[in-house]
Amino acid sequence: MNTLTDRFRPLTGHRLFWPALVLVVMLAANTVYRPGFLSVEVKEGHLYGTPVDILRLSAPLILVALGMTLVIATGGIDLSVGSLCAISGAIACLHISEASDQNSLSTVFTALALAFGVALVLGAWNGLLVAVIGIQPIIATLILMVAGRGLAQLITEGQIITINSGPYRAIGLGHVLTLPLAIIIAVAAALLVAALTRRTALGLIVESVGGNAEASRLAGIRSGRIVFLVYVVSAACAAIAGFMMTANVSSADGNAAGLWIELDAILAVVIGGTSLAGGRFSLGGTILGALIIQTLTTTVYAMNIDPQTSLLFKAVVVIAVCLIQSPAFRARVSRRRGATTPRPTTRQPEKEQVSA
Amino acid sequence: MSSASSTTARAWRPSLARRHVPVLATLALLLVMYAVGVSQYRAFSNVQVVFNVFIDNGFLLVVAVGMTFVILTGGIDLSVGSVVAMTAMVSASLLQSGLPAALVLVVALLIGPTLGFLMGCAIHFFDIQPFIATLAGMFFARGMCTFISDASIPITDGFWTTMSQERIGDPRGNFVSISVLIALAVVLVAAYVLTYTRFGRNVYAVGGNSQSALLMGLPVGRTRIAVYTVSGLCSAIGGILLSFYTLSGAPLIAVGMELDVIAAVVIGGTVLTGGSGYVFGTVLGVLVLGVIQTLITFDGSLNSWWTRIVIGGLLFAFILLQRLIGIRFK
Amino acid sequence: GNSDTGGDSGGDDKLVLGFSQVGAESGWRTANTTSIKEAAAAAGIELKFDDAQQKQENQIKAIRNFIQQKVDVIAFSPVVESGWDTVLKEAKDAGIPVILTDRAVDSADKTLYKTFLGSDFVKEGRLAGEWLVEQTKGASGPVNIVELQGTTGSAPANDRKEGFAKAIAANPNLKIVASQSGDFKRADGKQVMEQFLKANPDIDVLFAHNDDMGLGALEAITAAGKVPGKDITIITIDAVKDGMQALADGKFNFIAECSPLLGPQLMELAKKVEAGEEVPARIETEETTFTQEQAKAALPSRKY
Amino acid sequence: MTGSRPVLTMTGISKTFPGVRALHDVDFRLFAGEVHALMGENGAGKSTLIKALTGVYEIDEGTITLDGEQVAFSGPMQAAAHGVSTVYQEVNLCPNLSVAENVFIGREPRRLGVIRWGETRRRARELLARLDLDIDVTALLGTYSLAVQQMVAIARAIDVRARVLILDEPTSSLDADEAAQLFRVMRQLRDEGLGILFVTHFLDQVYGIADRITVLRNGTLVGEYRTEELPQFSLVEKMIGKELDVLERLDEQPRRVVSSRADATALVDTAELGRKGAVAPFTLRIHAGEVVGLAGLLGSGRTEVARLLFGADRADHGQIRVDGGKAPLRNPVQAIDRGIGFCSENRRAEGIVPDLSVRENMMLAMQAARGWLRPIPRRRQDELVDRYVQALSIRPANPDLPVRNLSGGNQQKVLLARWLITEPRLLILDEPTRGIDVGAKAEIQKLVVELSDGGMAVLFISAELEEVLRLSHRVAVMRDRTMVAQLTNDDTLDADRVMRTIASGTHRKEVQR
Ligand SMILES: Nc1ncnc2c1ncn2[C@@H]1O[C@H](COP(=O)(O)OP(=O)(O)OP(=O)(O)O)[C@@H](O)[C@H]1O
Ligand SMILES: Nc1ncnc2c1ncn2[C@@H]1O[C@H](COP(=O)(O)OP(=O)(O)OP(=O)(O)O)[C@@H](O)[C@H]1O
Ligand SMILES: [Mg+2]
Ligand SMILES: [Mg+2]
Repeated sequence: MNTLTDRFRPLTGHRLFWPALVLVVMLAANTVYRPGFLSVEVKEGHLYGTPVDILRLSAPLILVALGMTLVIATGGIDLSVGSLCAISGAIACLHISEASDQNSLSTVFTALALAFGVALVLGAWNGLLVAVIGIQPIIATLILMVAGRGLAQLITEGQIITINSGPYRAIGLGHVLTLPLAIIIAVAAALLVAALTRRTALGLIVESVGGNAEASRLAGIRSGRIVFLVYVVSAACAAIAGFMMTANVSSADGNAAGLWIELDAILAVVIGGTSLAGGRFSLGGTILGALIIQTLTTTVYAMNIDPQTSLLFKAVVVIAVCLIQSPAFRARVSRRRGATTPRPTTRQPEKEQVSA
Repeated sequence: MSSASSTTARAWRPSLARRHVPVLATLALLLVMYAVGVSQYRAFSNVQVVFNVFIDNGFLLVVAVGMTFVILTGGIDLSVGSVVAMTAMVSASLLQSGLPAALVLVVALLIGPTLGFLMGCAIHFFDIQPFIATLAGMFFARGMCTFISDASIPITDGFWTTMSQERIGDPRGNFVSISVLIALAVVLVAAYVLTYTRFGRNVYAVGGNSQSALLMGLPVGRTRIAVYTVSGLCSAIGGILLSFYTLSGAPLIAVGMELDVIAAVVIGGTVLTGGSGYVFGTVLGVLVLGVIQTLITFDGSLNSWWTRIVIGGLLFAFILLQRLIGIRFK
Repeated sequence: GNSDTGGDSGGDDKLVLGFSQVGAESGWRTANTTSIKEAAAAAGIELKFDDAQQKQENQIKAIRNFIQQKVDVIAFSPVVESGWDTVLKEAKDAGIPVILTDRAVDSADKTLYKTFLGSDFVKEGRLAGEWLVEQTKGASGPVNIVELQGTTGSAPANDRKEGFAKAIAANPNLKIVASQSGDFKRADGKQVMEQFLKANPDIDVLFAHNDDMGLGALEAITAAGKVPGKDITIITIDAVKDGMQALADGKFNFIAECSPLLGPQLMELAKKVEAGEEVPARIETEETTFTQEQAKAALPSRKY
Repeated sequence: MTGSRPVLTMTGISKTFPGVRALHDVDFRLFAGEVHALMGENGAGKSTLIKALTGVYEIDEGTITLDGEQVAFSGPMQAAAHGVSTVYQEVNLCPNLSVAENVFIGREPRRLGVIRWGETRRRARELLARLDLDIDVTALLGTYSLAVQQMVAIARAIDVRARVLILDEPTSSLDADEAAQLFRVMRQLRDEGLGILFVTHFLDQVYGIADRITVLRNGTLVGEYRTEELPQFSLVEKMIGKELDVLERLDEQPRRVVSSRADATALVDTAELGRKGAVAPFTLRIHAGEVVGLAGLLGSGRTEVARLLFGADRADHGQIRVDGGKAPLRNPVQAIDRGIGFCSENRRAEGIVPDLSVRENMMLAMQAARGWLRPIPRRRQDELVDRYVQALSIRPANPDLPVRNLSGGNQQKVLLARWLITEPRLLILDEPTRGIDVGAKAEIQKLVVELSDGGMAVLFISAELEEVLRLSHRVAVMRDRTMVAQLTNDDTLDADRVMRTIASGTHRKEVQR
């Protein structure tokens, strides 16, 4: 192979190198288009600027994608996360809207606990269908994806519930130490999931179940429980994401909240280098993937790309991101550029002695 | 060794039945569901109701057949809904600009397979996961739709109108549309291809274990690319049928159709990991979705959210029963 | 056979109306549904309601099933304009009259449906634009407008955009500096507005194709440290409750109404059509516009 | 055959995987009408050489000529088209297709492009009959045992009109009769002028059939020899690159210790344990420190017995006692809790987790037993992993490689290590020495002896009767999914007697009661 690529192997060989590069390129392109793109200023005691927007807006996606990563690592998929976002947001907003004092902290906490609890139950439902009854994950979660939207609308009665609650709003828009609270929550969740999987043996067990379920069973892993657990975790992540989304606009829209976020989340996971076939997963990759997707969305708005072409643009970027990450593609490109003789037929003059 | 012959007879029956259990379970449950409809709702027993299920789901059926090929290899094709829409849009806009119907048909039928072919190549040569490659395809095709026009384009062409409004029926007034016949033809061809051609068998082999298939000297790459092309072709045919059905091209039509299609294929007993399933099962899967929808319309008392909840509930009941029956027979 | 099943179904001589709704994609739509359901109950009409979940295919299926059930009148709000001829022909052959609500279809054959009942989206856009022209009559410098469009390609988005653009052409100072789709949703409206604000330092006017996007944009404007209704004039369409509240609070400046309450009108029409009476080919819902003062007055009596 | 030009020559073949040099400047030639054995330890590069030949791997350097013509196959399909027919190590067939299809897929008899199913089945039956296998060819391949699958793979390979036939460890899951049948067919093919490349770890098979031997060691060529000129002893020395003392010591001391613990409480005690369609109810006691061998023909139900004892399948008859107490083993977790370990014969489907590293694969069972909340400290992991990498000489000795990159034999060792780490009281080994080279096989046998001396009970399943006899205190004999006898391994017991027990069904009942 060629020496240049060899020299950079340690860097380019890192699994997160290519997604990170893509992100950097996208940000650079934006900056070229609008020099102020990356500028961040302090406004009214907190950071203000497009990069902050990207981080804040990607927080819900990061959360959903974190849960999705675990689900995908077990070889499953969770289509119901969008509906779960809508349900949890709707329950929380409904509870707050009915309270006499929307700004009271206890009201908000009850609302969150209530919604979170319901989300856990629904996650357990998904887990039950997949792990106990043995329904294929895509179908098992499709049920809740369809019915869950209905539930969310049932809760809001098809209306948009608008609330006026300072504490709740803070989940989406609040700031702590100049940083948006949403980012802090997402980072905390990421650290928690990372600790849960990498500081314990959970990660290994999840990867093992996803890599070879039968072998794991015979090694004494209760794969059923693990599979069940990841759907609950995914639902929990989706619930928090739902709070953020609804808090961001201070209203719950059963129909629109979290619509198609499952596709974005899956996309983020895969861009981050986790295979849909299950097995090895990378949380860092997932976060990068989510950032790439949000940057993409923001780019469309920031460059004022015609809505008619924005999907075409998205298609091009997605395929480019994946191609650049594909070792097969890079091998092909570098081969074309490099040696013209694909198979050198000359023998090495000196044989190396190999110790037995 | 000779002692093994005693196992010969034993292996035969159960394995044959077991292979067909999912499909048979689906069939039985479908009939039960239909019976419930007949007993609950006035006019449900009309033959035309059954015909309508076919008329209304002909395009879905064709697309699901294509998806069956893809899922049998263990892949997935998310682009189908958008390709259907794109085909309809392209047809509508070409017809609007005055091209002859025959030419439009050819062009429209070429686009889908071409996109499918490209996605297949990306998947095979560059190891891009099917989910992602076809998701990009989905974005692309949907983007093309709105690019062509952001409003729906009516079709007034004589050929299209005939195909749309021609009724083939019995003297008592029951009828099906030409699209239904086309869809059934596609089903038969697909079933035939899967059972009686090398390509069809390779599809199963690749789905069973693509690594093994490669070592067995099967054209894995070609097969893989071909199934996405087939799926693209089916989506294109589905798109044409949809344009017959609605006599227009609309940029946002068939949004989310890929999920319906995947659901139909899986309900029909095809396993998502690939290697096992039948086109006939897919037909049943499509009918299940069609009957669920018909039941809900006939009921006519559900509001929007209850509609969704009930669809989800029926889907659940159906899959649960199917699963339980499957377990019992194993 | 089907010929003998349906005919005697009218044992009770209640009028049966099959109604296919677009979906429940917004508060507006839900109010529309509620209005229709309540009006049907009040008028003693048996309603067969079907929700198409924003899919044209589903609506066509529903209409087919209505025909099978031999309802007396079919009404529907088409998801898109084109593509209804085949199924409408089947309805016509079965002798069932059809009423369109809220959105129109583009069939060349006008005999396929009896009448259209709904709003004029172009007019709504125009009213919004005319108000703005009126307000900015004295302005000497350029007035920068950003526009939050509805769902790309949908009839309301296209028509409102068109009506507004035509109206503001009257004043060359008025200029649309950016226009993006916010998909009729709050979250999207907010996200798009955030970028508008960063890309265009001096925005004078926001025109949003519905209240929800306007409400989302409000948040973005506040977060950017500007005062909505003062620094940026906000014009929207619909007049749902939350929008009216914002208007009354002085955060919005003007709303052109688009009323969802066409249930009673629809029931009346259905009865007339069933009785074979002549009805006008197009009936518009009664609508108005609101300024901040009018909103304060109207708010207590708003139904949705 | 010597005078003729080789049908296949490979010169200067090198192949490097990330971190491993699998082949370095290897030459190989194959003549028409010979059986050529390719020998070497696990990981020596045999499979890699074969895959390099058929184009599965792209080689870094070297040339391949077939019939004097330089070739570079793009993959097995092209290789097969050029008359190179291959059975790869580990069964590489499609379990979801019927047996007949697996034999013929890709070259089904057709008329006008339409597959003739009747003809396909008929010819598949014929072909399998040639290998003395009479099974239902319409049943799914996956419903048959590994051995049958292996035979099907061979049937598939010998049908082709090939010039070169490559068999990578085809006999590893076959019993003696099966192997003999295969050799008959191989000889016949050789006499028809085929060049056959044959990989195996069974030395007597090599001497039984091979005309010529090429030895690889650590990815390099040691040399090419005529079989009759290379004594078995020096072959082994060439393979492992050192004197073979371990092997001999074992051979000299056949363990035939009479178990005298029949009165003590058995560690595991089954009473009429059985499962419909799998194994007829059987009664078996295993004591601590005892090695019980399971003998029987292929498909006789040995694996099923093992799975029942481990709770991998649920028994529907009888009961099981551990330490004298009733212990329903409904799943592997319960078995592991009671100190039972099970090393499956099907390492690819039921053993390794290919994406995970050697270390992770080794730690899996122990970690599962501890629960996910108590991760094993890295230090302890290193300690254990290092110990077993050494003890089992796992190569490459890098525990962070994905296990999928290891050679077949080394994967097997990793699995063995997985269970040894958990220090079970009863270890069930289903074909633990399959596909393992002589040196390692001896190590494993030695290990079994040591373990049982240390008080561990072992249930030892192997297709090699000699091995079973050498290690076991007692031998349970299976036939037709029934345990027909339990023989104490005293001086009177030899392979012949076991075979006779298998063959005669007469005193089955007496023995059992
Ligand atoms: N795909 C791969 N990626 C990385 N390393 C590999 C790969 N395949 C094989 N190797 C390495 O190449 C070396 C040779 O392996 P190979 O499979 O050829 O051994 P073998 O002689 O067939 O052994 P066995 O008798 O155990 O089957 C081993 O060290 C193995 O770890
Ligand atoms: N010769 C044969 N003919 C038909 N079926 C066979 C034959 N050999 C094995 N089988 C199938 O193999 C399965 C049982 O194999 P099992 O794994 O129990 O055997 P085993 O004694 O462990 O043999 P081994 O491990 O050596 O393959 C049965 O399902 C049986 O149908
Ligand atoms: Mg090997
Ligand atoms: Mg076995």
